[in-house]
Amino acid sequence: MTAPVLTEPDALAPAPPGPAARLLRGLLPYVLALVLAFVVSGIVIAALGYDPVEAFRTILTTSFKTDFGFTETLTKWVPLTLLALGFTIPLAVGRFNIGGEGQLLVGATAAAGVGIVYGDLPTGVLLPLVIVAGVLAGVVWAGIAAFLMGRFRVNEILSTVLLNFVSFQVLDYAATEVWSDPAAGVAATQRVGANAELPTLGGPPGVHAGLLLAALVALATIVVTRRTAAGFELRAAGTNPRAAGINGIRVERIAVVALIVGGALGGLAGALEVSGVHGRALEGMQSNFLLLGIIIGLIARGSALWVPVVSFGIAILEVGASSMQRTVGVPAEMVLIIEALILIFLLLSDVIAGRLARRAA
Amino acid sequence: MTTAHTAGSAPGSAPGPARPLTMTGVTKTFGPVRALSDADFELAAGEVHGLVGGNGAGKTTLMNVLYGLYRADSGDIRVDGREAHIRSPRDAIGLGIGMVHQHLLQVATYSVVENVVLGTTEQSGGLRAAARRITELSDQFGLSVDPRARTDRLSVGARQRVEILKVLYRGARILILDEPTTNLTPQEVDDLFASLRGIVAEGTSVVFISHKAREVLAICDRISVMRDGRRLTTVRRADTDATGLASLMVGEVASEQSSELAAALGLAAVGEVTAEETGPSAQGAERLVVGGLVVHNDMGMPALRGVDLTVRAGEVLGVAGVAGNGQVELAEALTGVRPSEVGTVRVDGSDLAGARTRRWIDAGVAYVPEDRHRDGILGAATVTDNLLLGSQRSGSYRKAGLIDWRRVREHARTTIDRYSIKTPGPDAPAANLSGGNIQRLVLARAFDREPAVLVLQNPTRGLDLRSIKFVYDRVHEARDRGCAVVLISEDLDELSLLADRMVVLYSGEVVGERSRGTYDAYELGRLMAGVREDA
Amino acid sequence: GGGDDDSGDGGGGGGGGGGGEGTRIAAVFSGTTTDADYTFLGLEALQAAEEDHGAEITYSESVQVPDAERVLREYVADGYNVVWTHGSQFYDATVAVAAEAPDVVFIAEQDTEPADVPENVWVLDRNFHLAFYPLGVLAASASESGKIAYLGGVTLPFSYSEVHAVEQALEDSGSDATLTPVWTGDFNDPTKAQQFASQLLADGNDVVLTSLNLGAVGAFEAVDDAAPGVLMSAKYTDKSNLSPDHYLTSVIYDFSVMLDDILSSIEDGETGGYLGMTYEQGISLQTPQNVDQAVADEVNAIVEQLASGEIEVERDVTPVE
Amino acid sequence: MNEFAVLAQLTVVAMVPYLLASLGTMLGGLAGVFSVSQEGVMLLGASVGFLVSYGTGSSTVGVLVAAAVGALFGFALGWATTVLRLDQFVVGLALFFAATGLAGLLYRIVIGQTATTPLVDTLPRLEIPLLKDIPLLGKALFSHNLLVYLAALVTVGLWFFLYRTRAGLDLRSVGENPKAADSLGIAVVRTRLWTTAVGGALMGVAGAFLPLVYTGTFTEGIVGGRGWLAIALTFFGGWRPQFIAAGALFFATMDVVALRAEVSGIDIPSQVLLVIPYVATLVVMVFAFRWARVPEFLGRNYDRESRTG
Ligand SMILES: Nc1ncnc2c1ncn2[C@@H]1O[C@H](COP(=O)(O)OP(=O)(O)OP(=O)(O)O)[C@@H](O)[C@H]1O
Ligand SMILES: Nc1ncnc2c1ncn2[C@@H]1O[C@H](COP(=O)(O)OP(=O)(O)OP(=O)(O)O)[C@@H](O)[C@H]1O
Ligand SMILES: [Mg+2]
Ligand SMILES: [Mg+2]
Repeated sequence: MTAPVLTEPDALAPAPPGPAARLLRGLLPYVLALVLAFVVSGIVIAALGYDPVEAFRTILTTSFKTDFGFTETLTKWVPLTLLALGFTIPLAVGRFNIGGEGQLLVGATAAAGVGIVYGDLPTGVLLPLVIVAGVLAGVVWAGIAAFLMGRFRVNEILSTVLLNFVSFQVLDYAATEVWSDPAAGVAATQRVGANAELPTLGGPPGVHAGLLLAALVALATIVVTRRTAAGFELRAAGTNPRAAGINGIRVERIAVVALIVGGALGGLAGALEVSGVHGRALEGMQSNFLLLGIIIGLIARGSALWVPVVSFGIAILEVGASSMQRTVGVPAEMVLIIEALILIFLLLSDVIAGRLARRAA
Repeated sequence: MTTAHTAGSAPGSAPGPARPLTMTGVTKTFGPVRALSDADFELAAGEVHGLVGGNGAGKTTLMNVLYGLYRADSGDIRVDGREAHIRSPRDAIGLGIGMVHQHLLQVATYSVVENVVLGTTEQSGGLRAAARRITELSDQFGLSVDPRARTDRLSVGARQRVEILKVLYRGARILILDEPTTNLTPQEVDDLFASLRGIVAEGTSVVFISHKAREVLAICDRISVMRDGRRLTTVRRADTDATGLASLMVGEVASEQSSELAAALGLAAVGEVTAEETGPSAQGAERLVVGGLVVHNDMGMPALRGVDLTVRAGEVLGVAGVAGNGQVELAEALTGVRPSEVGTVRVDGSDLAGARTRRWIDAGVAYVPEDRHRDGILGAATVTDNLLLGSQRSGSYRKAGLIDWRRVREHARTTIDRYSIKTPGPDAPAANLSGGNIQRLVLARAFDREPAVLVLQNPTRGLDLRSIKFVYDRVHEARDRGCAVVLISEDLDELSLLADRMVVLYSGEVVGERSRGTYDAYELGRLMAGVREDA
Repeated sequence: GGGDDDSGDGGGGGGGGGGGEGTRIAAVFSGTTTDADYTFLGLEALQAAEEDHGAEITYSESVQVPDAERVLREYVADGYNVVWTHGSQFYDATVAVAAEAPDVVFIAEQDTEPADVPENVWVLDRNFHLAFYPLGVLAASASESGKIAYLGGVTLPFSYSEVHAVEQALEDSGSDATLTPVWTGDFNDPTKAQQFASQLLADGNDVVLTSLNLGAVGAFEAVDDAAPGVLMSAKYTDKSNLSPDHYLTSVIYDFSVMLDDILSSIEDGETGGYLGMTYEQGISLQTPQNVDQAVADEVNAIVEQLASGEIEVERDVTPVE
Repeated sequence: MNEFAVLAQLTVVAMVPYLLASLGTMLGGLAGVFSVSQEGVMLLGASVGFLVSYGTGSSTVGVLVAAAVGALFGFALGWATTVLRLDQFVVGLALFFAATGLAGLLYRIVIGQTATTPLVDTLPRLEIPLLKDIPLLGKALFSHNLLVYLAALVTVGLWFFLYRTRAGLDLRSVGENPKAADSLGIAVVRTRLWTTAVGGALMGVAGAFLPLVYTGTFTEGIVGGRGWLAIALTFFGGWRPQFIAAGALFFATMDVVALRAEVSGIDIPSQVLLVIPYVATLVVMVFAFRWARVPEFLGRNYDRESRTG
């Protein structure tokens, strides 16, 4: 299986027309698709006997009109962006990292472990230690898949999916046997030491400072993939491994490294969830970040530039859609269906864009 | 002298029953590219109709429209006088149209029989019977191939034969052959032509696409010339000759009867080229020295069994041989793409065997691979990307540790101009370029590095006359600059013309060496067939 | 809000926190109200509160732990004055939001008596160890093979406390039966539970005490074609229909009496406190089935002693083995 | 029944949902369409299979409707990725969400909130006379419900069809080199449509198997990751029925053995035992270069006129 074509045309050689005009033309189909998606899911909601106008008002306002909504959106943006990047970086070399969930969980477990065991260290030492522990755990976890892939040609979809299942038990073991918190009511570790927690920006409720770190990582990924030789080689290796190899690019090694970098981002996401959000590692903390991350990566078509943007949109949708339950009584399952519809229509925007381009030509 | 007829009044159009095929007003665009504009084409019953024209003229596109692979924007197709709505190859096959495609279209993991029977329905006897039928066809048409072999284990030549067998197995009333001879040996071409005459005698009409004037003149009854997406003219074989056809194909009167063009036309017989035509005498320093090279193929079997070669600065070494005798492995081993088991490869004195490809490139080794689509380009990436490929770490494109895209783009534009790469723009996907232009791109990239050693394999395969001349000029330029050139080719004419020295590769070994002036086609042919000199 | 007609529709809410006099209750559930299990019990309690206290009710289903805080804040912002999180996994989130919204009363569930509870939080202790003690007694008398199994979901402290309670019961009743505790790794994976239960039965266990949510249906399917005399118990709701011939009993949880109690206290101005569920209040043992009347009577006596506090069950959350 | 027979029987039952879902994945994949909606389609199959059995009293009808609904989702995947050429991965995930939502929604609409769990009879065992008396394996292999036999039949049937018939040869070429297939008149789109539909049907049945064999009722978590595992097992089996069956058998065996170890009260943390099947599968993959390969064009949409495809 090879990766979808992941060119970043604008990154490489912008065409003459102004960037603003091109951006507008590029965005138009997506806007159209979103509108269409809302119309169709509105019809579905109405057909089920709920108020679609109110439902959409919720989606649009929860993130922007309320502090907690906005906070929550940004908080969700962090793991979504990291996991999406962790998916797209290996994807650029044609490898599918489906293990973001496992990488996040072992990252969280390691981060929590360090945060608990060395809870008394000063913040300046402990916080970096916690984050590095998470990243390293992610590296190890993805490293297993990368090693099996590089050395034994074990398909990475298979290994990362299986490792996700293993990671559930790793967390479960840490949370129920090693650092169990009897009062948590779920499989959860004890709280990390106060010095292991990230400071909060703004608020209350405020967003944890991991937001800045994630933004930095996203920025670095943009620069690396678009402006450095390594990024170029990454994409070249994904576009045509044979030709890339003939031209001196070590495709297998790049693939292995890319998968490991993906794991590092997953691990980082886990560490930030621990030290920024929950203050501990707990069962279910992976939420559906993996699937959403994949979706974000694919909607952004692997472009590091678009991942943070799409990720923000999906975070709004996630937060808003689950609030619909509260405001109009749409049952929980309906939320999933609406998200599916929105996805499909976002995809359709490609078709629409294609049509528009053809008409323009 | 050539009598050109304008479109619509094709000569030799016999009155009487409806034509097997007429295409009129066919237009087809790919995004910004107008591949066909109002093209027409007409095929008479029982003729072999040559279709020639430069790379990107639209020959393949026109035939793909006929075969249902491309949907034309507009146009009209009539088969036997009846309007035909061809929406897919299935429709075309239903109308009795068969096509050998320019690029191999095979399921690599299937055996030859499996590839041949794909899509056919008759069941009786199963694969065994099909294999027998294939053997019969192989014998009849001189296209030898083992029906049980897995396709991806076959040489390109054998795979090309499989493509032809696929069509012959089905039988067709209208047979399209899109550059079917690119990978065949001269003997196989002769056999194929003999068989084609037999097929035509049984009532099949054939469209034959080729860049080789010699072949076209040998087999075609009429010849249509395409340029810029339309049919320019159609001539009768009887009314033209090599020069006339060449000038039509090239698009200008071939005033300079240079030996290059002659070779390009496939007219210069081996040995006709005299010693005087050599370039600067090859007395430069030894740039490439290969000793005892043993290399395995993809299946882990020895493909080169101890090869020794020396190439001096300013020398062109030709490597002749029938495809599948270790050429690909040699090319890849000489460029650091394929690891060698035993042996040394010294470039300007330092042994690179075992080093990473990157180091070979840095040492000045450039490679123009045979399969340009598969090995040469990043198909989905832009022309700019492709021109940068391999130089992405070079200091000339760096600013503050980052790639300076402005500089890269500038460079791409000048390269596109300098090498006359026909592309809608530097941002077009490379895969959309025509074969000749892809080759220009690959060459541009190779020459950009001012190589010390240049390895080319079948560099003119499938190219039109202009492009061939272009390639030859570049090779000469490199040689004159002091580059050591290794030219691996199955085309003896091409080798005779370019090589200062020629070795013959057979079954992974060098079985003979000749220097310019002593080339003898018969003798070389014997060597290539494995008849040992000492035998 | 719920999808059904009975429940108040949360839409159009958003009145100020102290605006109306009436009680507006919002509940946060971890599962769906169609589960015929823990979440359904929550819904029942909620509907009872609507009926008995004239409260306006709403709820969110399938709320994941990481989302809980936001959902809680949304309810606070919408002006709900009583917010109930049904499930101890929401405890932390509840306490955190409670600290931000001192005017709102929160009801959280726990399996211990926690320290540092904010003023405006009611803690509901589910006391699973109490609940499981009589099951141990019952198992001791019902088991013929002397092999009893405990089938749990996740190795949480409350689960350990259940196992220890059963062990204590076995000891107290002088039984020498062995207890095999097993965890499926998931409270809600009935397929896994079925496989585990099948193996437990094949291994000769003839009484299986399940402590699962949706997983229980799988466990009961496994026992359905076991030999007569093999028995299985359930938790939370009556599950006798799942396998009538092999059904032992269920420790029934009733959250409506708890909610009723808390709401009354709130009406009396008590904004927080601790409330443990006991066999007197909230927990009851369903009449054992498929056992002799004598056994049933014996267990009923035990339950009464538990209710009166005559028997004390230690809450022992140390890991098993 | 001796202990081995019991374990063998449990293993056979355990492998069936994996086997059916993996075969469904394989079928579409051999034509080039990579589905990632198994988890959702299985859940929907479970929901519909249960609800229809509950409503009609006939588990046969339940299985058939589950198959039909699965086929519909498979077809949707095929259609969106061939006719509209939308990204296979995203469409697959969208269908996963839709199916998951629909599964719960249908249950809510039909059953709603109940105090007791609604139940259907699980599928009866059909013992095959004579064969069931074979010592050691007779009971383990020939005392099962109809779906188990059906799964065996589907496996063998698919193997025969794919590797012993012309139509199978044509089908596989679509996933290896659709352009070559297309150029020989093989209908790429039609092949992809029917294979994804039939593949979806198999996933639907795999889902229906769970309530109709394991639980007698539908619950939200009933699939519990088995759909994702089916993807892994399809890769494990190199996209060929015989190896997929072997892989499902291996995985189920490990699963049952690990459960067995835990049930026997062995002094190893349950978490360690629970990861055995996954780790064992990974370890075996080290040797999989012998059989595992992936259809060349898997996951890619075919555009006849595109050269960059
Ligand atoms: N699928 C396609 N997508 C985009 N452009 C195409 C496609 N097929 C052909 N073209 C463009 O159409 C033009 C005609 O190409 P075509 O392949 O028909 O030329 P040709 O005469 O067969 O050339 P050659 O001798 O190199 O085979 C070229 O410019 C080519 O780049
Ligand atoms: N009728 C058929 N149609 C299409 N493909 C077939 C058919 N029969 C066999 N094949 C394919 O060809 C392969 C080899 O086929 P087959 O077993 O018939 O060869 P054979 O000539 O009988 O060789 P052997 O006797 O050595 O096995 C099979 O793997 C299968 O893919
Ligand atoms: Mg062509
Ligand atoms: Mg045979």
